[in-house]
Amino acid sequence: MDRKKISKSDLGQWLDKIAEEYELIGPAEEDEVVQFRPVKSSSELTLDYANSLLPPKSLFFPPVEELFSYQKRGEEIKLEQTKPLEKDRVVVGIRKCDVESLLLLDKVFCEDLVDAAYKERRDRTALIGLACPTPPRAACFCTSFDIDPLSPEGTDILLRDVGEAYLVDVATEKGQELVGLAGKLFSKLTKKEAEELQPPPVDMPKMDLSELGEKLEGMWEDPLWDKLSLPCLGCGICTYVCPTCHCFDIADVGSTSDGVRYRCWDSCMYKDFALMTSGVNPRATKAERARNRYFHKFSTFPSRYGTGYACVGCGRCLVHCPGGVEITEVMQEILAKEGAGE
Amino acid sequence: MPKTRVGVFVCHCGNNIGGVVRVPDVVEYARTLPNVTYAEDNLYTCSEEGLSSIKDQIAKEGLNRIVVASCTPRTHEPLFKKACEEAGLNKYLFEFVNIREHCSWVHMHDPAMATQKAKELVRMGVAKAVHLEPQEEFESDVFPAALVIGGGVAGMSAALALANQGIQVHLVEREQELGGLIRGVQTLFPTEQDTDELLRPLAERVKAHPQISVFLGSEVESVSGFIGDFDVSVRTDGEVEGLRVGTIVVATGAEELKPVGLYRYGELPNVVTQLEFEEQFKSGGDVPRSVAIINCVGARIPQRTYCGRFCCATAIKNAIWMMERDPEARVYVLHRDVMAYGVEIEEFYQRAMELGVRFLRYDVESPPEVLGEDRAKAVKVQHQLMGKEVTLPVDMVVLTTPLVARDDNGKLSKMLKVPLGSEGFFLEAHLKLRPIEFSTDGVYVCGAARYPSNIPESVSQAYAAAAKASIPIREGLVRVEAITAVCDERTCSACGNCVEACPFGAVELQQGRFGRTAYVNTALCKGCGCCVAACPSGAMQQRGFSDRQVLSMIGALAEVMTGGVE
Amino acid sequence: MQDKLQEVVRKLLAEGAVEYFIGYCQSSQPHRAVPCFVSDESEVEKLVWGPLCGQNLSKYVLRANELEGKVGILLKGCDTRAIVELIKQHQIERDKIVAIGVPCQGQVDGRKLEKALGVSLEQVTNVEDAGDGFLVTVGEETKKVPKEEVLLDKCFRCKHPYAFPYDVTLGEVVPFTIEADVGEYAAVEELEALPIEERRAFWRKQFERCIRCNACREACYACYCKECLFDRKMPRWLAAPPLLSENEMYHLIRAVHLAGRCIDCGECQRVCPVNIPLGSLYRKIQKDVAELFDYEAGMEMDTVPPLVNFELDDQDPFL
Amino acid sequence: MVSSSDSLGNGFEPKILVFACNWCSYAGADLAGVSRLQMPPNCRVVRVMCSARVRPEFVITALSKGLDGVLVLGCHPGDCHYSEGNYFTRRRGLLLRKLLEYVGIEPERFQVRWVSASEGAKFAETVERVTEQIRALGPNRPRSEVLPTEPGDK
Repeated sequence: MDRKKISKSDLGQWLDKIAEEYELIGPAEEDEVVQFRPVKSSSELTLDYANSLLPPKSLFFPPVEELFSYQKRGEEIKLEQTKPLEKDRVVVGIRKCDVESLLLLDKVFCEDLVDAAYKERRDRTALIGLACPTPPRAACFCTSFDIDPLSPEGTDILLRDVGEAYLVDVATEKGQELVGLAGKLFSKLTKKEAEELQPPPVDMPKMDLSELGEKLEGMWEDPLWDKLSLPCLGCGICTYVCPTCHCFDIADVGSTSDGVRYRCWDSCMYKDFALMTSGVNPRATKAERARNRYFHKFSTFPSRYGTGYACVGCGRCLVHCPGGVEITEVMQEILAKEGAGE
Repeated sequence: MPKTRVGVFVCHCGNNIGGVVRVPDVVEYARTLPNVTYAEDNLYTCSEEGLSSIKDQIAKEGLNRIVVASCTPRTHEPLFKKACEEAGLNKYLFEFVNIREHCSWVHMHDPAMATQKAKELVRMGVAKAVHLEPQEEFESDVFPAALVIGGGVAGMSAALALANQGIQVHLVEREQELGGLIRGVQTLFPTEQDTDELLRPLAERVKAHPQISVFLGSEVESVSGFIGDFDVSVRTDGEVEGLRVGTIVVATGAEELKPVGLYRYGELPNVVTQLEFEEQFKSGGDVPRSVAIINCVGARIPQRTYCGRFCCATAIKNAIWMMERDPEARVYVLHRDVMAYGVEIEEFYQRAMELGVRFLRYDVESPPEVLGEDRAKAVKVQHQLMGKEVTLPVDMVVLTTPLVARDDNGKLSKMLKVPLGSEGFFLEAHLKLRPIEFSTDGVYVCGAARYPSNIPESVSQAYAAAAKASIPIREGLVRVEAITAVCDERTCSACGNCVEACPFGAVELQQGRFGRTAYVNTALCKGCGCCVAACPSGAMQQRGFSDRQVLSMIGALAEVMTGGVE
Repeated sequence: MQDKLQEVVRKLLAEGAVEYFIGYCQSSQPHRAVPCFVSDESEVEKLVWGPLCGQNLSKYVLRANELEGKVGILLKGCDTRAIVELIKQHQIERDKIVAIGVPCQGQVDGRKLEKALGVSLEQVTNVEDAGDGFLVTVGEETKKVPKEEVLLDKCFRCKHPYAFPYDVTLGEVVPFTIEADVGEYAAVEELEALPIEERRAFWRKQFERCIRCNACREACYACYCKECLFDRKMPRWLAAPPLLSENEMYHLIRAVHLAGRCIDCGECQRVCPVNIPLGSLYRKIQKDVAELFDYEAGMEMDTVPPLVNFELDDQDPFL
Repeated sequence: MVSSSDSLGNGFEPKILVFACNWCSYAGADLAGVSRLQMPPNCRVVRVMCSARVRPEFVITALSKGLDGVLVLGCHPGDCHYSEGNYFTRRRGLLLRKLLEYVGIEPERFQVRWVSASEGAKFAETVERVTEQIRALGPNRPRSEVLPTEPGDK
């Protein structure tokens, strides 16, 4: 891996160079909300941020997307598929937890059945990661999932804040290409710098989650779910802000003559999520829905896709839950169960 | 479920529609609409030929929704519904589209737009028709008895009119005697007949009638149920009796305004109201020699804007009475306007003047003033014609006040679920077209309970109310059009908005299979939809006007704007 | 106060007077208190009371309908307005609740505090009431922040049904007052003063951002419908995708449904993850309901909701 | 798209939804027809039994779905066939008008009027005036934003 540095004052210039050739996307603040969105210029970006409200999964698996549209005029029927991306994209400022989540989502959308739209977006998007600030958010717990917030893995380039400059770890060829767009802005590290310029380690409490999935297995009938259903209001915030949640709904909006098939996010926390046409609802209670969510994260998903837990410790759900439900507490409770899973 | 098959019949109405709207185009268009399996045009859809075509196509094409695009539903809807019924299709699966009054007749100079509009209206009608559902009308028996509340002239007349048709009548009077307000009146204008001559035989006939049971000293304590089957509790001396009746006539009358605070009434002993004057002298007694009658006391003022209607006649009557007793008497009538309407009362007015009653007009801005310390001694008034202030020495002042609504009308109106107007009188369903009915079925009103009315008016209203009240009893059956509200008990949360919004008290919260939910009493529901619009969750719906049906019409129209359809 | 609260709750649980008690406890994040459900005496010590308890817990009492016994709940004065409405709207019987009244000296708005401090809220480790301000600890440092800078909007117009029948009070519960130059409907009036195109643009921007996570609805005490209009399948009022027109419809219909119900608790705005100023929408409804119909939700037990009531002399611009 | 242009060609022609109560306003509209009062062809009347059946959600939906205006017609206060329905209409109208205006929807796009069965001329004038007002405002929302949806039909 190639390590360079770029001064903070030059970063914008580089990104603007990128923006000339690519669609540049990054965290930008508007109405006090930081979201990933396309920007025309680097000046719109907010790189000094904790994390975005919606995870950048939205760039690959958008909250609403048109799958196709149809038009019927007389006997003539016209179908139009989702438009491919106009330009290749570069996402700057993505955090490691979110990068990990994309690796998990890739399992869902790019293995077995390949979701062409998702895959196209993934293939045509380069990721410039931004290592986490110190100290990290109080809600962060990615290290509990053995995620190294300073690792460039999964990105093309990783930026690390070292005060006046960023260390630039170029991990892929694509990354090299991007650096090459404004090569003169980057400098090699001197030996001294290579030794001294170290971003501070990211410290956060780490939980031992090795027994989590196993313990959970025995907890299908546990009173914990009922207890969780007390504060839960039944909204969908936790799933919407979750970088690994990927449930969606297909909605046909239209008439006999014109219409669009949309795919939009759905939430397993909604009471009618599992409702069947017959009127039967296999997850009619909040307790059942809460149980489903945790089982999915820590048991179903890992065994289905052969991965680790489907949580990356970004802490978004914990911060935004209006009822104050904290996934870390839930995990602690599961781990504290005596004898469960044995 | 069978496939939805909509048949559309577009009427030329001779040249009325066809002369403007390109009817064949509309038919062509209708054929392209979702769920439409048949469409045709008719010269007159309402003709024998058109109607039999509807019936034939129901059979032949297996149509299960019929849309007729022609004139206003207000005239021919029953006709088309009947045709559907005759062809074995539930008549509530019919939808009317108005392309005449609302289209061809009002866009006569723009055939292209009129045609376009007709198409869109048909599109909306079809969209709604798809969601129509067969309905059954609510029917219930009518219990063959009537309740008349109030034993005055109106109440007694109504009771007799009903009883004479062989209908069992319960007459409830709060006083110990029949007769009502005019028991205190000595003579009646303009005949100057002694009140007893009218009242006594009427009361005797009522009491003697085998079909009438009279409750004296009694009050209605509660009413529940609906047209055809009301349960009424009547309290007499602490005893409560339950009655079952099919219809109810309200004839509770009104009372004379006691004008406390006006013209020193209540302060001076010889300042009295007309009724008090009559009560005082009916039994005899010295008639005062000099009397000022002040009219419009407490009437036609901002707090009480209405005219008492016959108080002028009452004043004239009593003035004449005094003058005839004592031609030397000095009787002044201080008035604002003299309401002596009709031939008889005008003549009556003339006679008063001939007898020497002095009519003085006063201005509401400078009303008369009653002078005197312990007793009224004189009345000072700005004489409008003479343009100067005059002081009339008097032995007595008689105040002419209007009838006012009884205080406890509110209680009765709640019990019966019928409205009161702003002055507290009972409010009829329609001033002109339904003057003695309430919009609550099976309840009727007559006499001064509705507004100040004189005896001939009270009696004719009583007969009208009795006639109306007898119709359901004669028919023996009431049927409610199936456009009533229904509550989906599974999804109702019992917030109670519907209960508050219902003008007829037809919705209640009840404990049922799904916990506490709203419940619509179909017999009381009039199908206005107030409750439906007030229901936030959509649990309350109106048959024939459901959210789904109305939304589909909105959607059908909005759809036109997306350009996909013509 | 906190000790007294714990003492009362301990007693309620010991006597079996309630099945559980709804209060606040400290979150793992020190800058906030979260709802807490205590059914065992051993958990009572978790209960806290302080200036981070702005959340309206009232909606949680509805669960009592499923219980044999009662639930206890800690209620600020403003929260009781929700209880008044829930009782009025037949959602709960008064005797299913053991209501503990707590005197409140104003609650902190996290977003405002963040702004006032200029640091992320997560760095706040403690907030304490100190009369006219709050003592806020960030790291090692504790400083006093004036109340008018960081109070929840609703605290500036604190009012509650004065005679709400609490079962127990932890002190005299009276409306909190603060000297501050904030108009009753300042935020609404500011928007009202804009030209209509700017208002449209403003709200379009807000509604465009909505992800329709339904948090505003689920957090709202008044959204207790067994089946929400928006969740109905026949007819379906809203298309599922959170497109602008649908979002607009969602928020406007919600606003209409809350006319005469909204008690200004601020939960919708608090929970909105995308910071839509929902308070400004619902304040508008409250303002109009007050001005047009002289009605205020949650203040009286026996008034008729404004949209299912009328006066013969209501304004009539429709002639 | 015929619907958004007049028969002469281009100018913007609004699409207006009208709710009329069965007893007064629908009859008033009929009378306008019987009297052959000519009026612009932009309104589409939906008959309801009482104006109070018109839930505000219908108005909001219609405007969200792209219709250019909604007109609710009922009996004059005091004349309601159901005695008090239109008093509810009046309150809803008062509130909704202000709400819509607040979010930037011109008040002309949602109007309430009392039209009795005898007021055919008033019906025609109302249609004329409301159409003109809305025509002057232009489309309620860009046509491209209008979802091709039939909300009742899903």
